Amino acid sequence: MKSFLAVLTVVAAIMAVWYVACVPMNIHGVLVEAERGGADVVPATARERRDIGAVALVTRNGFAIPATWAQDRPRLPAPHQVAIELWDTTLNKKITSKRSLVYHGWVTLSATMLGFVIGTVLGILLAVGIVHSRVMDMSVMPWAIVSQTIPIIALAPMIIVVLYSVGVQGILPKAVISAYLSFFPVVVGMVKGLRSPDGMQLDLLRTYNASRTQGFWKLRLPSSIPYLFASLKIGIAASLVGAIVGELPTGAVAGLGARLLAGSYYGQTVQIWAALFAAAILAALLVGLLGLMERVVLRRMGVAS
Amino acid sequence: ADEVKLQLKWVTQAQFGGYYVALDQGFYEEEGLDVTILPGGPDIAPPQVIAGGGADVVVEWMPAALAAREKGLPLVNIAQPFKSSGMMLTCWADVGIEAPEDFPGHTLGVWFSGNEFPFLSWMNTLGIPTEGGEDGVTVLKQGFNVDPLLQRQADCISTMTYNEFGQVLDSGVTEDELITFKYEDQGVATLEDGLYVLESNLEDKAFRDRMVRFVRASMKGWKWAEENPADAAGIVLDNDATGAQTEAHQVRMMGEIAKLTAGSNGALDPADYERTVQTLLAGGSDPVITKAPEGAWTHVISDAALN
Amino acid sequence: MSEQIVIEASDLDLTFQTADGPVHALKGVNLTIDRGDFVSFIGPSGCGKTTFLRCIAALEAPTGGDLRVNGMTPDEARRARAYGYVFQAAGLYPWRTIARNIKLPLEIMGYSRADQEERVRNVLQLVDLEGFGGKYPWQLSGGMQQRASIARALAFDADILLMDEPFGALDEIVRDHLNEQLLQLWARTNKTIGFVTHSIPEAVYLSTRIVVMSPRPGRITDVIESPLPRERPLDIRDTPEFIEVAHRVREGLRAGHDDG
Amino acid sequence: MSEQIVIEASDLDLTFQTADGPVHALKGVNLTIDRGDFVSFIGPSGCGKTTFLRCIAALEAPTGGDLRVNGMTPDEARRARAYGYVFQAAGLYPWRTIARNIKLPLEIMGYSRADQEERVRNVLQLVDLEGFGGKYPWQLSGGMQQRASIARALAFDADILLMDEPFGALDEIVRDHLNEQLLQLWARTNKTIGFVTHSIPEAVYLSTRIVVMSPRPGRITDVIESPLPRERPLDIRDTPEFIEVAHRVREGLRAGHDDG
Amino acid sequence: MMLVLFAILLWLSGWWINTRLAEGPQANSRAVRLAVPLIFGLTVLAVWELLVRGLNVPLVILPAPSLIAVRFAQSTGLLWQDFMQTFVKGALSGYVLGCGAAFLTAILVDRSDFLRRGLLPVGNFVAALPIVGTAPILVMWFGFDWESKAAVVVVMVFFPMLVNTVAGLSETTQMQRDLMETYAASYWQGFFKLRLPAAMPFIFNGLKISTTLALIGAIVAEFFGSPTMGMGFRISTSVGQLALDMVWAEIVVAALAGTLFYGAVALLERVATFWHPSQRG
Ligand SMILES: Nc1ncnc2c1ncn2[C@@H]1O[C@H](COP(=O)(O)OP(=O)(O)OP(=O)(O)O)[C@@H](O)[C@H]1O
Ligand SMILES: Nc1ncnc2c1ncn2[C@@H]1O[C@H](COP(=O)(O)OP(=O)(O)OP(=O)(O)O)[C@@H](O)[C@H]1O
Ligand SMILES: Cc1ncc(C[n+]2csc(CCO)c2C)c(N)n1
Ligand SMILES: [Mg+2]
Ligand SMILES: [Mg+2]
Repeated sequence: MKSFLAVLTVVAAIMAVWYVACVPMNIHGVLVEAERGGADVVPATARERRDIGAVALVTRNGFAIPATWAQDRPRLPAPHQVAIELWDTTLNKKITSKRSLVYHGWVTLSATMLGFVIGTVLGILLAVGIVHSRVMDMSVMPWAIVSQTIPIIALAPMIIVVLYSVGVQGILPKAVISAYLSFFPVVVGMVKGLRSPDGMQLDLLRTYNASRTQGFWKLRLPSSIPYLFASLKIGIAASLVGAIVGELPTGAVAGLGARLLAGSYYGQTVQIWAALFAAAILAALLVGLLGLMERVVLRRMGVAS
Repeated sequence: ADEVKLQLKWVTQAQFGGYYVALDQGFYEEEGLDVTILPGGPDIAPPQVIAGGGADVVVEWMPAALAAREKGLPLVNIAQPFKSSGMMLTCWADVGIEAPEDFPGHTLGVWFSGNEFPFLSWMNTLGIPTEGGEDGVTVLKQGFNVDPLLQRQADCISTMTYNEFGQVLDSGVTEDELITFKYEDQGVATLEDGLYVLESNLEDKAFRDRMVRFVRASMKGWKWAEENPADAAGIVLDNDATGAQTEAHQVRMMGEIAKLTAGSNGALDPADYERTVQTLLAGGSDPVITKAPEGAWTHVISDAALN
Repeated sequence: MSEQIVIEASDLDLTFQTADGPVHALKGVNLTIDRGDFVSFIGPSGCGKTTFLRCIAALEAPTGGDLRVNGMTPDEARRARAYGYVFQAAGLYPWRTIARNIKLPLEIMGYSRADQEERVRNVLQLVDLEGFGGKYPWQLSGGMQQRASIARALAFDADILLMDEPFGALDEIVRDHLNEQLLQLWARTNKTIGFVTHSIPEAVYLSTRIVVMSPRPGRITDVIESPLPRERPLDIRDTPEFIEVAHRVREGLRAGHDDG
Repeated sequence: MSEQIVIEASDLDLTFQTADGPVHALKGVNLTIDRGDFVSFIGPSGCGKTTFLRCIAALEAPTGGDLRVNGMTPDEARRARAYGYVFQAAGLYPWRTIARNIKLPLEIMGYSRADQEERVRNVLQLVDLEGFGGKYPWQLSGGMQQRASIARALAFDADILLMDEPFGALDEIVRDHLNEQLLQLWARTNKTIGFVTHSIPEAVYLSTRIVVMSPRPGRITDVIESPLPRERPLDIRDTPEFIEVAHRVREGLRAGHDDG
Repeated sequence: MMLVLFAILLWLSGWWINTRLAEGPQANSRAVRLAVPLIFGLTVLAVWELLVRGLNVPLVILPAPSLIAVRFAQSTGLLWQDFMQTFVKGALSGYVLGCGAAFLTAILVDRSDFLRRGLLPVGNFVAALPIVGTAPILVMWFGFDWESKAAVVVVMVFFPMLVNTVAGLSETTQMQRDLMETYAASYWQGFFKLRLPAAMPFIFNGLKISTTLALIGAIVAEFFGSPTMGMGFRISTSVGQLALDMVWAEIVVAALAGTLFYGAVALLERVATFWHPSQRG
């Protein structure tokens, strides 16, 4: 409750700043429109106005302020413009429509989920290998870290083309890119988790003369579950980013990434912002869902406090 | 039916109306073809896709195709639905540019990713350096939209007659606020939107046969689109999965595109080809291609398709 | 070798190689423990008590000397599951109930389902935890958790019980109580027990023999046979015999401490 | 109010509001501590020993009754830096050397550079840690760390020393040693000491008065004046007087425990 | 086909050497710790080379490492220029600005429980905005040069750094804070003498995460508009020119720079948090 109030306050503050920021951000564009509409603008031409500060322009052309919140293609759309666009494109459209963000969200989500599953499985397998084999640990781990310094957006088109060339098209290339981003947090978290049992716990199993497999299933795996969930939450957010990045070089056919890009082609800032928020909301939902699962699983395991 | 995959150079829009019309109107089906159209985008290099086997035939601009050929990827032009170039430089009229000689000292937005070749050739012929400075131009890698011009981050930007120019006008700018330089008018036009295939594939008779049928149906689509621009725009709109295109914009684009396809029956005019090669070879220090290519085009397909 | 001898160390050495040079954790340790003995190890921190217990359990490999457990090498004894080990912290798995924690060694050793249930019931009773089998560890007090961990070590048929400061983390009153129970348990099961502690009263109260150790290098400085009867009520601790033994232990400790 | 009284609690209550309802940590606690007293608090876990000490230190606010420290409210006393507090864990900052850890309160209280150096030297000597000032905490044994933390509490001029199980985590031998040193220190500095412990021998050995507490609700059940002389060699613990006092404390504890 | 077989053979032998090294007696020595990943990396490169040649993979799809190396050697000047533009001007300045701002904000947030409750959830939400969406907007706002790249980096590193710093500042134990209380220490005394040093491991965690984010952010932002230099610019334009060797040369630069940057911060961490158990080994 207290948190809710705090969040509300912060959001309200951001909104206020946002609305105020719209004025100087959009004033140049608004004045150009006003000038074309025949209004008296000081100074009169766009060229003269170019080198004048936004604040100075606002003070001299106070009448134009309301228009900065209602532009068609603003530099910074006002919050209500984004909200309306979001509302229109999610709830006011058939979800099968190409103009529905639900439809695009779904396209992205399916690639995200597939990539997330691939990345998670791969990450877990790699972590198991790293924990159980010194060679894997020493040779693969440093390169896994290096792999994260490579900008995915540079690799994405190549991944797509290579997959094309072996006949893989559709959702899978996107999922592969999304998996590439999500596997790393899973590896790191899982390695940490599988190594989290302390010496005493491992010694206990030794006194039972337990095999490696028994140690894995009875001790290492259960102790790693909290770590796994922590990294899954990071991983799914990364997955979503991966799916969106993957949508750019697949012909930007559909999905939130395509929506972002299409908005970009036509300078539809409101549409960009709406897609952006849709992506963030989707990420929040996914992370929240995992958090919920975490609570349930940990509680059932008896580990939750 | 025989499968054909077509990789476009850009996203779904009326620029590729002919192919969508052919698909929608069943022209491909009539030829016994099962055509898949793959939209492109800023990160997609069609030659790369075709080299990887992701497509059978691509829509590409000739400078990029010839450059790829020199890089060891033997692309061959099999048809040229676009007769003339739609590329131009659009500048604010109030920045003091009246002729190309006025460019130095200004900031120009240019498309890269293989689309910079015509621009670089042009600057070369004008003798204007592109590294900035007093008597050179400052070049920006222009993004996907016309914002740099509207926000006055650049004095000129690259536009296509059929797309970005329209967007500039859509944003409320009037034509007399602008001054435009068409590459056609400057004598540095290069061929755009041709159909290219891999040279090695052309040796295969079955492939040739498929391409003949493909080109025939595509050209039929183009003619249909020229005659029914509004309907064609509607078809394009139906195929746009992003849902971001507006009808008005696509209708206008279809009209502008018709001007560029007019005069081509689909076969490449060797004279246009020669002019393109000459323009590209004119590049001084860093030419797009270093020598006149051989076997970069063929009439085999278009002859068979159109007669 | 007599039938009675369970653990026999002769000239045992263990040196750890560390970044700061070698650490002599055990040096020339000689000791025999007979069947049914309750032997406590006492000594200042770092004198090698834990290390010695771990050598017996084959969790550490001696670098010199000889060590036999039930006539076998420690590792053979470990594979034969000859002992149960209780650590300072209970170390119960939080995701298993008490009953399933106790089942853990039984599962690993491949006992049958029915046998598992039976044994869990028995040891829960033995440590006075009937009715708590379905609880999770964190629902129990520290003392109860430690009892559960002892039950876990008792569940399978090992006749040696090694305990490394099992009650170190508990408060005095709970500790007294557990000491009493441990003695009863020992009487009932007749196991051989090796027990590490820091507390003189605890060592004296519980043991038949008290091994006093001293550090740098870790070695045995004194072995004190307890004259106390096997039957020991809690207030035996106020008897002169008890105080006498305690005094001897303290003296032994101080001697080791001063020259250490 | 006599000049001699340092701490005076009358009818002190403290109730924590928790999710599971109120917890009566302290109920009707009455106690006066005179200047120079060494008062130990003993009792089972959860009886409010820590809470009482924290009230004195103004780390906890009583919900009823009255508490005076040096004639001031606890918070005024805190601001006047009237006491040093030693916690169960040494709690030294790992990023500071021992000397700089001891300097910490001095820096905060604005002592001069020279004074700081001087005091650090003095207290290091007092706790027998000369030469270790440049070491980091983790390079020292637990006992040495605890001595350093005592030194930290002694470095500034507080005449009250509050210690909450300062030796709880140490082994018996080290603990004996520190107990001896603490007594000497007390004799030399004439501080008033409030000392929480779980160990009966420790309480009896150190204190002039032993406060026995009992839980639910936390209250004082017995206050035992020690008949032992102020001068106490370690083996005073084997004298009949000592055993007699220890016995009384144990009885007091058991009584509180049984009806608790 | 021969080459492919040879590649498989090479892979197996590389793995075998590493196994011997990693499980040998010298496994913990510095040399082996360095050699094993190096051998692994070299094996991957060699296998890549052999496969590309053996399977005749077109140059425009995947160039062989040798070609990339040649391109790298021939273009050091250009690569250096791109590196300066993207890494030094864009990534580094954004990194310093973003981390600095996050640190100051963290202090603010830390002083007020209300702000912490309010800002962190919102922060998490904002951090989830995909960079491919924010980058074009920031390019539109801050222009084509490095300033917009720095802005993208600021946005990317701000929240990870903030979250870590806030977590670090609340990392002290009750006992440590009580100790300060018994000294009647002021807020800033407690901050500088206790909470800041205690937060260092967390702060460095944030700084380390931010290194890779910074470089990637600056490169990605260049895809959405840039002057005619920079690593992102080169990558995107080279793809269009089918100069894949150049693309990979830039990727090598990115990986090198990212790894070195990370390593430098990790080194600083060792110095600043020498006392932390994780650093004491
Ligand atoms: N794995 C190890 N590596 C290096 N040195 C070790 C290791 N284990 C123990 N030691 C050292 O060996 C010596 C004996 O340690 P040990 O744990 O056996 O002492 P202890 O008597 O059990 O002490 P405590 O009462 O503190 O538990 C100590 O100096 C310790 O630091
Ligand atoms: N901050 C708190 N909030 C709620 N309950 C508390 C708090 N601090 C202590 N308690 C409760 O108050 C009671 C007294 O606690 P206190 O810590 O004073 O006991 P103690 O005698 O010091 O015990 P121990 O010997 O375990 O240290 C306990 O029941 C404890 O759970
Ligand atoms: C990154 C990138 N930027 C611009 C173009 C140029 N371009 C070629 S066709 C076309 C469609 C016209 O609207 C455009 C914009 C490109 N191909 N890739
Ligand atoms: Mg030990
Ligand atoms: Mg306490």
